[in-house]
Amino acid sequence: MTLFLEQVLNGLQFGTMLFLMAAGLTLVFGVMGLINLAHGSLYMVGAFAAAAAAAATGNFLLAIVAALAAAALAGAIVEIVVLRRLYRRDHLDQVLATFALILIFSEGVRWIFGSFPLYLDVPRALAGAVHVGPLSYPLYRLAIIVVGIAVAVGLWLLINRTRLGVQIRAGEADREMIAALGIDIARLYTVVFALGAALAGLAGALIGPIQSVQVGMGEPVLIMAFVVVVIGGIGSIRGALVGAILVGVTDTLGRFLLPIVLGGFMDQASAMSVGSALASMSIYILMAVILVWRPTGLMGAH
Amino acid sequence: MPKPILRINGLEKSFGALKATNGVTLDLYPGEIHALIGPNGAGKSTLIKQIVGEIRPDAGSIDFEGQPIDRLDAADRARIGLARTFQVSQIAPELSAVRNVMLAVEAREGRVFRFFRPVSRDLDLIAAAMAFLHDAGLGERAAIHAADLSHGERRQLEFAMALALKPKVFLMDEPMAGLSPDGSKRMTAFLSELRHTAPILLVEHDMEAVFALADRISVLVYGQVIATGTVADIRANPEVRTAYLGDEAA
Amino acid sequence: MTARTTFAAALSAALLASTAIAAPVKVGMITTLSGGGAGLGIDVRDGFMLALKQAGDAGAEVTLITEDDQQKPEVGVQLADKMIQSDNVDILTGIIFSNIALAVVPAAVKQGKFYLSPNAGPSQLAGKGCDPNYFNVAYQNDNQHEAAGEYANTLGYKNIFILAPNYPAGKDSLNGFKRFYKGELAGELYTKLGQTDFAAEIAQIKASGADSVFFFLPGGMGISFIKQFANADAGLPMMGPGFSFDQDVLGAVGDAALGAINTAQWSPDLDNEANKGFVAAFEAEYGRLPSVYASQGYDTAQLILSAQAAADIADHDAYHAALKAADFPSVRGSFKFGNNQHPIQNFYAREVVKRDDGVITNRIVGTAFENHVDAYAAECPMQ
Amino acid sequence: MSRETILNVAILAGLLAVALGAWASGEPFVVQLATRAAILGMAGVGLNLALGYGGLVSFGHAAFFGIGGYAAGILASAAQNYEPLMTWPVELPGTTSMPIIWLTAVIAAGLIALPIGALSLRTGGVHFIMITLAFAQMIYYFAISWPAYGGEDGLSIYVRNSLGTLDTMSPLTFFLIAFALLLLVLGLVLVATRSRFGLALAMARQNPLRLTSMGVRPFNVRLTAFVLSAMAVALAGALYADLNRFVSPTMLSWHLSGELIVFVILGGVGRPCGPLIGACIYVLLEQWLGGLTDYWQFPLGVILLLVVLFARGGVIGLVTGRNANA
Repeated sequence: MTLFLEQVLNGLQFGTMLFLMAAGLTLVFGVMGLINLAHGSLYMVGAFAAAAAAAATGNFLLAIVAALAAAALAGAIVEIVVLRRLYRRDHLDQVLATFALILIFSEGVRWIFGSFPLYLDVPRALAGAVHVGPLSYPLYRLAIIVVGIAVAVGLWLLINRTRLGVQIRAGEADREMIAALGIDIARLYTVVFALGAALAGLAGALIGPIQSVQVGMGEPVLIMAFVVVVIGGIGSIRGALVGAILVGVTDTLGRFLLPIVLGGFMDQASAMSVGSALASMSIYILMAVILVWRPTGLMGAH
Repeated sequence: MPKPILRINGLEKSFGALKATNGVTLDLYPGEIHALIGPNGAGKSTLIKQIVGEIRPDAGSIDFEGQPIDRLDAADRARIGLARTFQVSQIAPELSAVRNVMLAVEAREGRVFRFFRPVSRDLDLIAAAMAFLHDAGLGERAAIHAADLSHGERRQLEFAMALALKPKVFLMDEPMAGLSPDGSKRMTAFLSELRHTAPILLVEHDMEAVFALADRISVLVYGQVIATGTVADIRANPEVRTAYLGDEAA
Repeated sequence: MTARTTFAAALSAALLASTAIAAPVKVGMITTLSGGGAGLGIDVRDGFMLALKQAGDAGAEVTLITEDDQQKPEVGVQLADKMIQSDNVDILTGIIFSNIALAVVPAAVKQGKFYLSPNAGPSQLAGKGCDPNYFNVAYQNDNQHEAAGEYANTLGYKNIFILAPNYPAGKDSLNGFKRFYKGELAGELYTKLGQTDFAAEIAQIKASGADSVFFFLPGGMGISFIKQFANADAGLPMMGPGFSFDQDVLGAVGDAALGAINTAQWSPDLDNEANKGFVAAFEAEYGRLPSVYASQGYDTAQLILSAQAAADIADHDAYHAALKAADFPSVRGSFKFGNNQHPIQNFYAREVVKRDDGVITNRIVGTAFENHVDAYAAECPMQ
Repeated sequence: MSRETILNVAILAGLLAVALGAWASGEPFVVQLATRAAILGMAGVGLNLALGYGGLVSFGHAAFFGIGGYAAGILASAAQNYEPLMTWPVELPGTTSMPIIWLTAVIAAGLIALPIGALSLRTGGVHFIMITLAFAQMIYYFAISWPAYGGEDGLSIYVRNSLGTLDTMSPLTFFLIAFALLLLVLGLVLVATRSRFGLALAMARQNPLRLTSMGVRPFNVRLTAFVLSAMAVALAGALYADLNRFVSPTMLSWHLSGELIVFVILGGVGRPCGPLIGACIYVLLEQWLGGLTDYWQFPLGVILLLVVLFARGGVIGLVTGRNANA
C-alpha cells in the first residue's frame, strides 16, 4: 500500500513535469495556432543553461533563472526571426520549419557544449528524502510537484486576472478581435511564445538534476507532451493539466502494475516481457481510447 | 393541395441560453418557392443547417417525402435530394469550373471511388457537367480555375453544382447576397424558372426579389415563425410590419 | 665516420625494409559521431587516432576514413557499402552499438573485409555466427555483466535487485549477470528503452527488501538512474557493468556515483607500462581522462599496427594470422584472442572514487575473472 | 509540355542516367545512393497522396514504412532460417520472393492504416498531426520491446530477396527494380489523382463542406487516400529493407516521418515528382554536408528553414515559378 501510494506520487510528479511542457505547447497553439515541434529543444536549452550556470556559480536558484532566461530568449528570437512568418501558413510549413529548428538546436548545443552529458545535481537543500510514517520520498521530487502546482496556479491567475491574460483569451477566441481591441499582436505573440518557451526551459532545468543533461533529451518528452495535449484538448491549459496528470499516473502505474497483473496468469518471464512492452505503449492506448470517446480531447472545443 | 415534400415540425435548438430555433414548423410543396425572411440573428441560417443535417436539433423532426430524415447525416440528406447553396459560394478554388461540376455529377451518380480512368478522358462526365454549366450561364468559363472567377460567376458555379445533383428540393441561403442589381435581376429570373425543376426553400434579405419570387413567405423572428402566408398576406400582416418590415417600409 | 655512415645506412635500409613489408592499409571507421551516443564514438575515434599518432611513420601507413553512422543501423550499412565499394578499404572498424554491428558486420566479412570491433560484441557474432574475418578487440557483450555477477558473490550480496531496458542487449545483460551470480534475486525489471524517469522502479527496489542493486542502463538512462537512485536515499549499494560508470557517465553524475562497484576489462589506474603511457598521453592530447571506449579504440589501432609490422594486407591469410597473434602491448596488460577471436582477458572490479584533484574516476579494488572466456566461444566452430 | 512535365521527365531520366553512368564507370556506391533516392522518393510520392493531394499532414508515415520493412524482414528471415512464419491456424512458410513480400507489405500496411486512419481522421488539423505521430510512436515502442523479431537489434536479411532469376545483389539490377516500382507508384498516384476519386480528394482538401453537400463524406475519401498512401509507403519500406538487407525500429522512428515530410516539401507539395526531387536533394545534401563537418545536421536545418521561409512551392515551385496549392 505504501508502495502504491509512492507510485501515485511518482505519477503526479511525472505529470506535473509533463504539464510544464504541455502548457507552453498548448498555449502557443491556442493563441497563434502554431504547432511547435521545437518545444523539446527549448526544454533542452533550459537544462543546458541551468547546468552551465550551476557549474559557473554553484547556485541552483541562479541556474533556474538562467534556464528561464535562456529558454525565453531563445524562444523570442526564434519567434521573431522564423515563426512570425509562419502563422498564416498551413500546419505543414510549421511542421517542417520547427523540424528544421530541432536539427539546428540539437547540433548547435552539441557544438557549444560538446557531445558528453553535462553535470547538474540536486541542490544540497533539496537533497535526500523526507520520511512520513513508512513512506520515504525524495524531497526534490516533492519540490517539483510544488513548483508544478505553483505554475498551474500562476498561469490561472495570469490568464484570468491580468491584462495579458485578457489579451491571450481574446487571441484564443478570435484573432481579428485582438486587432480590433488595439492590441499589438506581434508583441503579444512574442510574449506568449517566450512564456511557453520559459515554461519548457523551467521543466528542463528542474528535470536536469535528476536526469541526463544531453543533446536530444527533449524529444521523448516532446512526444509525451503531444499526447498530453491531444488528450487534454488542444489549446486548453486546464486540459493540459488534467491530461498531464492522467498520462503521468497511467505511465507510472502501468510500468508498476502491468507485470504484476499479467504475472497472475502467465509465467514470470513472459509477464515481465509482455508487461513492459504493454507499459511502454500504455499512454498511446490511453490516448486512442480517449479519442474514440471524445475526438477533440477531454476539454477541447467542439 | 398535394402533400408537402419537406416538413419541419417543432424544431428547437439552443446555444447556451440563446434559443436560436424555438419551435419552428414549416413546409415546402412541390413547385413552390417558400421564402424565409427575418432580421439578422433571427435564426435563418441555423434553421437551414438543421435541415441539411450540419447541426442536430435539440427537439422536433424533419420529414422528407413523408419519411423522417432525422437520423440521416448531412451527406445522406444530400444524397436523397436536398441540395444546398451557400451564402458564401463553396467551391474548390484550385479546380476549374467544369471540374467542380463534374464532381457533383459523379457524386449524384454515386461513382466517386473510381481510381483508374482519368476524368479528362471521361467524355460523358464532361458533357454532363458542361450542360449544367451552360444552364447556369457559365459555359464560356468552364476551363477557368474557380479561384479566378468573379463573385457572380462563383455564384453561378455554385448553382451549376446544385443543378448537377438533380435534387428534389433546393435550400438556398441568400443567393442574391453580393450580386449587382443586374445580377440580382438575372438571378430572380433564373430562380423563377427553377421552381418547376424542384421547389425552393429560399432564405433571402433582398425583399424585392422575395416579393417577386415567393409563392409563400414565412417570417422568422427570434427563432420563431411569427407568420406564414402569401406575399399579400405578409404585406398586410400588422405583426410582421411592426416586428420586421415596419422599419424597412418606413 | 665510415662506421657511423654504415650504421646509418643499415638503419635506413632496415626502415625501408620494414616499410616495404607494411604496404599501406586503408581502414574505414564507422562510428557514432552525432546525436545522444556521440560521446562514445568520439572516444573510440580519439583513442584510435592517438595510437596512430604515437606510432609516427608506421601510423602514417594507416589511412583512416571516418564516417558518422548517426546511431542508425541502415546508415551504418550504407556507409559500409560505400567504404567497401568506393573507398576500397581493407579493414572496417568503429561501430559502438550492437544493433548497428549486427546490421553491418555479417555482410562486410562475407565480402572478405576484416572487421575489428572496438566496442560492440553481440552474442550472435561470438557463437554460431563467428567468422574468421571478424575480430572483437573489446569484449563479448555479456562479459562485464558476468563479471559483475561473479563479483557480487565476492562482495557477499545475497538478495540483489536487477534491472535493464527491455531490448536484446538488456536481456543479455541480466542473463549474463545471472550466469555467475549465486544469491537470490529480490526482483528483476525491464524498463522502456530510452526511459529517463525511474521513480516507479526505484520505489519498487526500495520496497523489495533487496540488499543491493545491479543495473545496466546505457547512455542517458544510466545517468538519470544514478542521480535519482542517489537522491532517493535508498541506502543500497549500486553495481553495474563498466559502461554504466565510465568516464563519460561520471562527469555527468558527479558524487552520486561515489562508491559504486562496476566491472570492466580496463581501468585508468590499471598498473602496466602501456596503460600509464596511454592515460597520460590521452589526457595531454585531449584534456580529459580516457574512457574504456577510448582504451578499446587505442588497442584496436595498436592491433592493426602490429599486424602491419608483421604482414602485408595483400596476403589475406598472413594478415589474418598476424591479427590473431595480437602481438601488441595492450593497455589491458594480458590480451589474446580465443577460438572465436574474442578476447581472453581479465575483468576487474572498480570502485568510483574522487581523486585528490576532485576528478571522479574509477579505481581497481579487485579482480572478478582472470583470463575469462566468453560463454559463446564453445558454439563457434573455429579453432 | 509544361515546364513541370519537362522537369519531371528530366529528373527521372537524370536518376536513371546517374545510376547507369555510375555503374559503367565502376562506382557501385553511387548506384546505391541513386537506389536510396529512388526508394525514399517513392515513399515521399506515397505520402504526397495523403499530404499534398489530400491535405492530411500525417506525421506518422514512418509506421507504414517500417511495417513494409518488417514484412520483408520477417518473411525473409523465416524463409532463410527454414522456420514457419506461423503454425496456427494454418502453417505458413516464409518466403524470399519479392512479389509476395511486396504484396504482404502493402496489404499489412493497408490493414493497419485503416484503424489508425479511422481514429485519426475523426479530427483534423493539428490534432491529426499529433495523433498520427503518437500512433507511430506506439508501433515504434512495440517493435523495440517485442522480442520475437529482434527488438531494437532489428532483423538481418543476409541475402536480398529474389525476383525471378534476376541477380538482386547486383546494385544495378536492384536499382532497376526499385526504379521500375518507383515509375509504377508514380504512375498509379498520377492516375488516381486525375481520376474521379482524385476530384473528390481535391474537394475534400479544398472544401469539405461542399463535398458533404454533394452527398459524399469527406471522411471516406480521406480514409481511402490515407490507406492508399500508407500502402505505397509500405512498398517503399519493403524495398528499403532489401536495399540495406536489414530492418530495425529506426525505420519506424518519428525522425523518419519528419524526413518523409521534408522530401515532400523540399520538392513541392502536391506535385507528382516533387517528393522524388526532394529525396534526391536530401540524399545529396546528406552526403555533401556529412563530408564537410561532424555537425552536418546544423547546416541541413538551416537549409530546410530557408526553403520553408523563402521557397514556397519547393524546388519545383522555384523552377516553374508557381505554387501548386496557392
